[in-house]
Amino acid sequence: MDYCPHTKEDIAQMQAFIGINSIEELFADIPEKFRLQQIPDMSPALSEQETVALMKMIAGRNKLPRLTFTGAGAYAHYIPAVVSHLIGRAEFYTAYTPYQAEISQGILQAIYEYQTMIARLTGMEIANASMYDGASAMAEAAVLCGKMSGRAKILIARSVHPEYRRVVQTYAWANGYGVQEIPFAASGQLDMGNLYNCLDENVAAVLMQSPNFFGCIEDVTSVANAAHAGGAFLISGFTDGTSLGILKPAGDCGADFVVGEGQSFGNPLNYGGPYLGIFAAREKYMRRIPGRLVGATVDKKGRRGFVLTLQTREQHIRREKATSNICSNESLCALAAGVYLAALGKNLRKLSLLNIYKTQCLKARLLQLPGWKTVFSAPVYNEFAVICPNSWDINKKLENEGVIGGYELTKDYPELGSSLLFCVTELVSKNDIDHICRILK
Amino acid sequence: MDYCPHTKEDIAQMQAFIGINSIEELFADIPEKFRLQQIPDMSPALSEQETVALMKMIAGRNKLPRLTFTGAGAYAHYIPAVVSHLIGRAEFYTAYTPYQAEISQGILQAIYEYQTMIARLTGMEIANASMYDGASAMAEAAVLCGKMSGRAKILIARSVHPEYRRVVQTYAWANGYGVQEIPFAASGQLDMGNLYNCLDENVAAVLMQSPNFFGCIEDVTSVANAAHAGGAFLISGFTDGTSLGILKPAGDCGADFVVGEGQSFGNPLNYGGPYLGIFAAREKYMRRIPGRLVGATVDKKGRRGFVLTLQTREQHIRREKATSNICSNESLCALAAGVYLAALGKNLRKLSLLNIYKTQCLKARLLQLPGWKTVFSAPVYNEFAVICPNSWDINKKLENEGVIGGYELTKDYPELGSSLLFCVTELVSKNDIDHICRILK
Amino acid sequence: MKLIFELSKTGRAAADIPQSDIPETDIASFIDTKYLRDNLDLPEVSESDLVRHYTNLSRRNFGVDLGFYPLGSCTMKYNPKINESVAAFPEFTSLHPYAPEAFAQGNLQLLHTMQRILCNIFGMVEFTLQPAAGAHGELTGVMMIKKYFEQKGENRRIILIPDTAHGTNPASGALCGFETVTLRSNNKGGVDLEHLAELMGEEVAALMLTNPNTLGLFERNIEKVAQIVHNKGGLLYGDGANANAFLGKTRPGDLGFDVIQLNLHKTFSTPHGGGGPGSGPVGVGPRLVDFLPVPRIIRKGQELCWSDNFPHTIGRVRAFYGNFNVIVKACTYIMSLGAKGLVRAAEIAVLNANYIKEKLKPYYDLPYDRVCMHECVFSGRRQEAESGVHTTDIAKRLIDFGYHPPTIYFPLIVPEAIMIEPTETESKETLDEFCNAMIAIAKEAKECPQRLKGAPLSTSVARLDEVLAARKPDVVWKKA
Amino acid sequence: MKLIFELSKTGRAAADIPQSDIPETDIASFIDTKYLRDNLDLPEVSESDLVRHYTNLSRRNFGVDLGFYPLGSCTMKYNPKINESVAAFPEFTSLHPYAPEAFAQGNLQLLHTMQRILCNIFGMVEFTLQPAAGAHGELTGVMMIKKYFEQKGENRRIILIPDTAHGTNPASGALCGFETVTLRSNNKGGVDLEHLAELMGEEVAALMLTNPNTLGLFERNIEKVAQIVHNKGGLLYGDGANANAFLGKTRPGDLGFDVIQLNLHKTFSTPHGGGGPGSGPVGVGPRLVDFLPVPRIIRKGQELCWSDNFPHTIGRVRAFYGNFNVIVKACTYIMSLGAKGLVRAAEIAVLNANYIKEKLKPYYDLPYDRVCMHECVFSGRRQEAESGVHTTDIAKRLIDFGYHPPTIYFPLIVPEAIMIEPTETESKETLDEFCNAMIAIAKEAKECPQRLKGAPLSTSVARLDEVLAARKPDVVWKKA
Ligand SMILES: Cc1ncc(COP(=O)(O)O)c(C=O)c1O
Ligand SMILES: Cc1ncc(COP(=O)(O)O)c(C=O)c1O
Repeated sequence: MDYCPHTKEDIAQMQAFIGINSIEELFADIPEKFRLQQIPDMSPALSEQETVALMKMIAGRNKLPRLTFTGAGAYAHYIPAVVSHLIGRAEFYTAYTPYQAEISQGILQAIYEYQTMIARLTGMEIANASMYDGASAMAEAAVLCGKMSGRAKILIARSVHPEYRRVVQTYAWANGYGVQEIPFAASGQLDMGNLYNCLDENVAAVLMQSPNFFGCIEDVTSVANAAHAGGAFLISGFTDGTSLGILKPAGDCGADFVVGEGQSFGNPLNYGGPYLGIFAAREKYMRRIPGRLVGATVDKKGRRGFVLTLQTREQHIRREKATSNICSNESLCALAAGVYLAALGKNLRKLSLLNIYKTQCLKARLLQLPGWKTVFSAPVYNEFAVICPNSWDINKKLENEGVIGGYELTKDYPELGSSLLFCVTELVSKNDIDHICRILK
Repeated sequence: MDYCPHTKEDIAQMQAFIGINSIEELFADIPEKFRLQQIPDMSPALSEQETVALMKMIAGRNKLPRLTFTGAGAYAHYIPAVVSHLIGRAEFYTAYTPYQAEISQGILQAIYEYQTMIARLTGMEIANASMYDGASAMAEAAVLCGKMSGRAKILIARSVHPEYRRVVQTYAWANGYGVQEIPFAASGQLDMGNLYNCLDENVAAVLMQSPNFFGCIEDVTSVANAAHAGGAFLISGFTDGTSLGILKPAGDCGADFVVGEGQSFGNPLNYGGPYLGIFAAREKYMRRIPGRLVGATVDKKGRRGFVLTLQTREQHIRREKATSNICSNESLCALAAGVYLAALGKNLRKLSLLNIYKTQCLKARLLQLPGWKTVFSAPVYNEFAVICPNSWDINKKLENEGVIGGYELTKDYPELGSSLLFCVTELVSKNDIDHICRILK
Repeated sequence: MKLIFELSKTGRAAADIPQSDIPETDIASFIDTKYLRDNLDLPEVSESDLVRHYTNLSRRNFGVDLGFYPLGSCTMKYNPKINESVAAFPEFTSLHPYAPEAFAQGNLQLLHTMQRILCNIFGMVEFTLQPAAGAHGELTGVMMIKKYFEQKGENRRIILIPDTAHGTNPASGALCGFETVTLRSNNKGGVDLEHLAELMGEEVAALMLTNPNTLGLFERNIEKVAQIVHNKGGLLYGDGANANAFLGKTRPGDLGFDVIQLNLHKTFSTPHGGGGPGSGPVGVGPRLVDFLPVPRIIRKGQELCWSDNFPHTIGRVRAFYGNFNVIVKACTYIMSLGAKGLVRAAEIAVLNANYIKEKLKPYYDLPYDRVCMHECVFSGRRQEAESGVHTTDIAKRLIDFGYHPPTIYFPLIVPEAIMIEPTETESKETLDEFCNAMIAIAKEAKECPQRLKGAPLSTSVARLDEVLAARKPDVVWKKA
Repeated sequence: MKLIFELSKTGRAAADIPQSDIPETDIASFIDTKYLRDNLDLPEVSESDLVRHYTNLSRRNFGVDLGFYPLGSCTMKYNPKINESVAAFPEFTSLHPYAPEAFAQGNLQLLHTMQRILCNIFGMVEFTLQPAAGAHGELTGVMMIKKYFEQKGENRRIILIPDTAHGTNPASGALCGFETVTLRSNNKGGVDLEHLAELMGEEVAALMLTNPNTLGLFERNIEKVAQIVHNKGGLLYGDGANANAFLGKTRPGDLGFDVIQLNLHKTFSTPHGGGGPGSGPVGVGPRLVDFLPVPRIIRKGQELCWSDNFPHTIGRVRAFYGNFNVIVKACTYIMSLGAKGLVRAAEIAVLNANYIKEKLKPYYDLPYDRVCMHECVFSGRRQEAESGVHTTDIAKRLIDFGYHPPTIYFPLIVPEAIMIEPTETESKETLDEFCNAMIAIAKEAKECPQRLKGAPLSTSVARLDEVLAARKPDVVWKKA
């Protein structure tokens, strides 16, 4: 199958009009010696039926788990049916970036609404139209703080997602900034003492997450105060976005930027992507932040309408002086997040509570198993770390029953020894909890 | 979950406006003794997540076959992805019957196009907007012929789908008509000699299918001539609609009505429904046929537009004198059929050929098995009957491998003994054919 | 917009066919060429043209997902998206109807559960899910009535039908060979009991009653009606199209109905699809159980199976088992709402209708001024008398306000009828805005009736010439 | 239209939450209330309101499925529906990125296959699929370049960027700490070789070249360009956003590019989603392989696995592995088209662009009059000079004709630029009709320029006040 509608006659007529004898003539600018006749090692075309059969076969090599107890930056939540039905509207998903506002009011208004919901959820004054993912959103915030402060050091809590730390490291390196880790205390929260020690006049920003990678809720207010006292910005993230249904948002705790992964809001796990980076900020940084912004305005007749605004921050206008190089973002994922949040409304709080109850239940049950111990004392949202006899064996046992167990912390935190990070969402029932406890007994 | 948006305050305000103290007052017309307080034995409400879990559990009790070799009136074909994407447009599927033409041009034009495609495909002059299914379309055609002719006997080929015969029988009985079966000859085609004998002046119509239930292609022209010679109508059907991609349509053979099941055109098997009845006719019967008709017309400014037309045939105008009682039809299925046919276009012929090649291949292979014999000599489309050692055992063997075998003819045709009706469509590959021959060896 | 045929160009196709993995042979070696067609005149379009064509067509259509659709008697409630998602499970969509029962236990359980639930809700003894729509269910019900009397050896050739009845009722009776006789309504919009008593005789097989009727009114004398019919040996048929009004409030079986058809695509929220598919289950009381269509689901040990083995059955009314996939949606809906949700649906539907009735009463004639059930019926005769504006004009003008018009000119006993069924899924805000539009239109009717007669102004086509369409029917496109 | 917040009413919700099957406890027993929020100000709407809101919003949006979308540099080709269907397989959508590799062999095979295929098509040694979009790919590529020189101990702080380049190129260089220097184009729209030779020194890390460039022109001197860059020890970066022009016709790896980023959402037909998600794989030649981001897929016996074990890697540019579900769509597309289909796509894309170029040449200024590749760039300066009409006005007027406007005011070196990229999925009929519209507009520009300045007339809002939007930014709604 190809999707060219051209008949032989069409091509002949078009060639005649252009004044060529063969399409090949149009490629004359490609030096002869580099001209290809075919793509090496490529399979021939397939009909749609054959394509589906092939892709089904590949998909069939995956094994779908019965249950997933891993979170660690990507969360299995129930997605209301409305989400896929609405983001599946062709007018949304087959559109480009809304450069032409008059025929793009749909996505523009939807993103304006998304920005508003994100600002409210994070306790911030503004939010952009999305970044690539949580990690790159954090990294871009860090680079921005470096630029704004003229300082070259970034402090990042060791309790931030390991991959986020690595992404921040990469972006920081590329911009000539140093990154230093702040260890965690026995509570699982950031070690405040250490933070005070590290906060010198070279520090551009402090980066943290709450809940952090261990599921622990951080005392964001204290960290914000410390950072600000040291003249640094506070960039606060979160792991599972649904925690915002109940936890005090970092914006209310004094953070300058709130960044994080928005996948939890109506986007499937998708083996890691596409997700969406949430980026919220204080209003005073509006002209410095990366990414697109949709703004409300009026048309000639005074009717409300929406446009991409403050584009002078962006690469297509400002080029090398742009606040970021981002162009395509994760618009459709942001739309999904908007639909999701509008669908749940205040029920998001109920959802948070359900996650907490279930998490506490599994935690209590697991800690009854011989040799299982709690790691941290701080309160958690829907993830918790445990020390257990042999994390690898435990996960294998679960795997054999089609269950994806906890995330193995040892890889990234050898200091914790044999330990697992479990995540429980509303998709896990009490029966499921009983089930895995039975497997592990 | 319920879908009422009413808040308590809304209800209170509305009650106040109406002048009642409780909603219960609105039900005062229901005599007290019949008033219910609750529905007995009903389960409580479920959240969407729970509903999905429950329905998944029920669905999970089905076993999906790896391959299906049964046709017999319902056909497994590949459905291009465009079909579900387009009929999934909310403006189509959440609309009612297009009584208000000005805001229903979408479905009206699509059905007008469907009518045109069906007329062309069946070789007839007109087609309606769909009936419930192939069987009821045939039954309504038979009743119509009874009414038009004033004759009370219906002749139906025994090679017509057994369930269609039963439906015709039911409708005929209800209208006081008698039904008589015409046996099949050794070729598998209708026994012409017998037909001539039965065609007396009491016969309203002759009913047949080509391909018939055994997959055999009938000599429709001869039957049409015979019927007409006897003053009877010919109603000709078909089994798998995709056969129309290559077979001469009954309209070109002299049939007065062509009826049949349209499921093959872009509608999933769905365990038997919804499907759609195709109903095509000679133009002169236009004011007598059942079902809706969309017609082209113009608006006040001379622009082309579409409306439901000749509604005086229909129950909502003509009531007991209507040509049928049909009201809701299978509009969305007809839309799917229209999209499917427009998607394939002339490729429908290629599809027919593919079905034939594969069918011939399986047939040849099965007839090599010891004790397997061909039943009929007439040419077939994508189904064929075989006599085989023990049809029940054979199907069980296949079933154990997750394969749905042939349709057991013995139930409806005890005279054929142990015999199976196999169907092969483009979904079956040569490997699949090898596979089942290996199982049966 | 162009027709798909006008987009066609030789050589294009949106869907392709796999290469044959079996050697291609001359077709004539399998099938005599006299059986083959020589032309196949289907549109030839690219996939992109196809998608644009139908997508743009869809944009010229109004559905519940776009706005308020108060089409009376049609119960255009919101169609929950979860129903669509569940019905799309491949386990539900991809099984062949003749799959061995061992493959189909999930489907059979779903159908069986649905029958039990409907029995509970409606107080009937048994249900068949075979009929494809409401009218098909009526036909099935009437056939059972016919069979019942045939079995009893009684020759009853008449069916009574109230003058408020939906057209399918008399048509269904007629399609079953019955003579239909019209029963008058009284001045309260209910059955004229005296007329009923007068008509009801040994020749009468049944009374087909819609309750609440198409005026949206509940038959207060239902007990007497049933008595009169039953006393003469007749049966009481219930058209359940309006069942949304009484879910959990009363049960037709308890009220004396012997048989009732439902419209799952109304009461149980399955989408109408621009005219179908629907699903029209029929429930029966003890008298008619034996006559239900086959096959029926029976239990064999642990398994559910299909059985044809019911000697008194009317037979079949269609192939296979019914509009299965529609039933999946209705079942999903019922499971979601549960006992209380269904009752609430009925209550709010009735509340909404009464609210509209009270709001519009000062502006439009209300022929039967009493508490209504799920819908209210106004008459445009005041507007007609005052300014020559017809109900059609009012309806068309509503389109410009962003609404689908109500049902009009039905029921027939109300001149210039305007039949409004809001359903329970519409908010008070929507009702208020709609009523404001209706009130504005009543004002316009007085002040500039021409605007109504020119409506709609906001659509891709203006009012269409229906007379021309009927006089010179063009139902199949021909190349010019 | 109202905002979703303006529809909100306390007590409503479109999505419900299951009852807890675990006893509910006072939340304060788990989490100190100082950590809890006290308000949650999200919209409260019913499911029906939600669906209508977003459905009606969608109807105010223009997508490829509605019509021609010749947005230059964006390759708005038709998005095949089969890609969407395949990407929705639950096997693809529902796996956790940290699922043990034994659960994810299908995904890993797909990603691995995709890398191999891209290497074949583009002549590169290895690909990473991690970047989320084109610009993200650029950044990744530039980071690798930085790392390469860091590793070699060379301090090169400059990146050369042609004046025709897309804004993301300089921005990506800058986000990586490079200084960017602009390279002039010659009067044929290609690289000014002398200027390149002049600028190219030991401080220059790389030249970022788009080929064909944003004028739609193929760099004829590509061999010399590569030589000049490589001779000074620099690297040649390829912006592959325009790859649709040369699939199977030539390979960047063969042309001398050391690194190239692709835009799967352009070249490989995945939908743009109103601005994303995209996917920006980066391919490298032998010099840069060691620096690819981690994790990379490796083979361990029969299994494919993820490995971080590449000591010279730049690290990561995002969490997890990339926009997996977008890659599924691109892979499906490539499998459908196969070797010949991809070549045909390029050929027809180029044919279409040249056809438009020739058709419109008499009516609009064509600054570089030579054979173009996948797009052609006109200038509106003739219209500006003649009647004061700007390219914006022409673009807005096209909306009234049913088209999405082309890209305008880019590339920057063309005044009043109109950049038209038809793509291969548009038929001759569509191009003819579009050209007729453009010609009609050229005529209108002369005859009644005011009509253009007032355009669009057919949309729900007229031209919007962008200055106000920027001067008083309102990016978050506040209750009045
Ligand atoms: C009262 C009544 N009865 C019966 C029917 C027929 O139902 P269906 O269209 O499903 O055949 C309708 C449909 O409008 C109706 O309103
Ligand atoms: C030439 C060119 N390069 C790079 C990009 C950036 O790609 P993306 O939007 O995927 O980040 C674009 C997008 O418009 C482009 O046209």
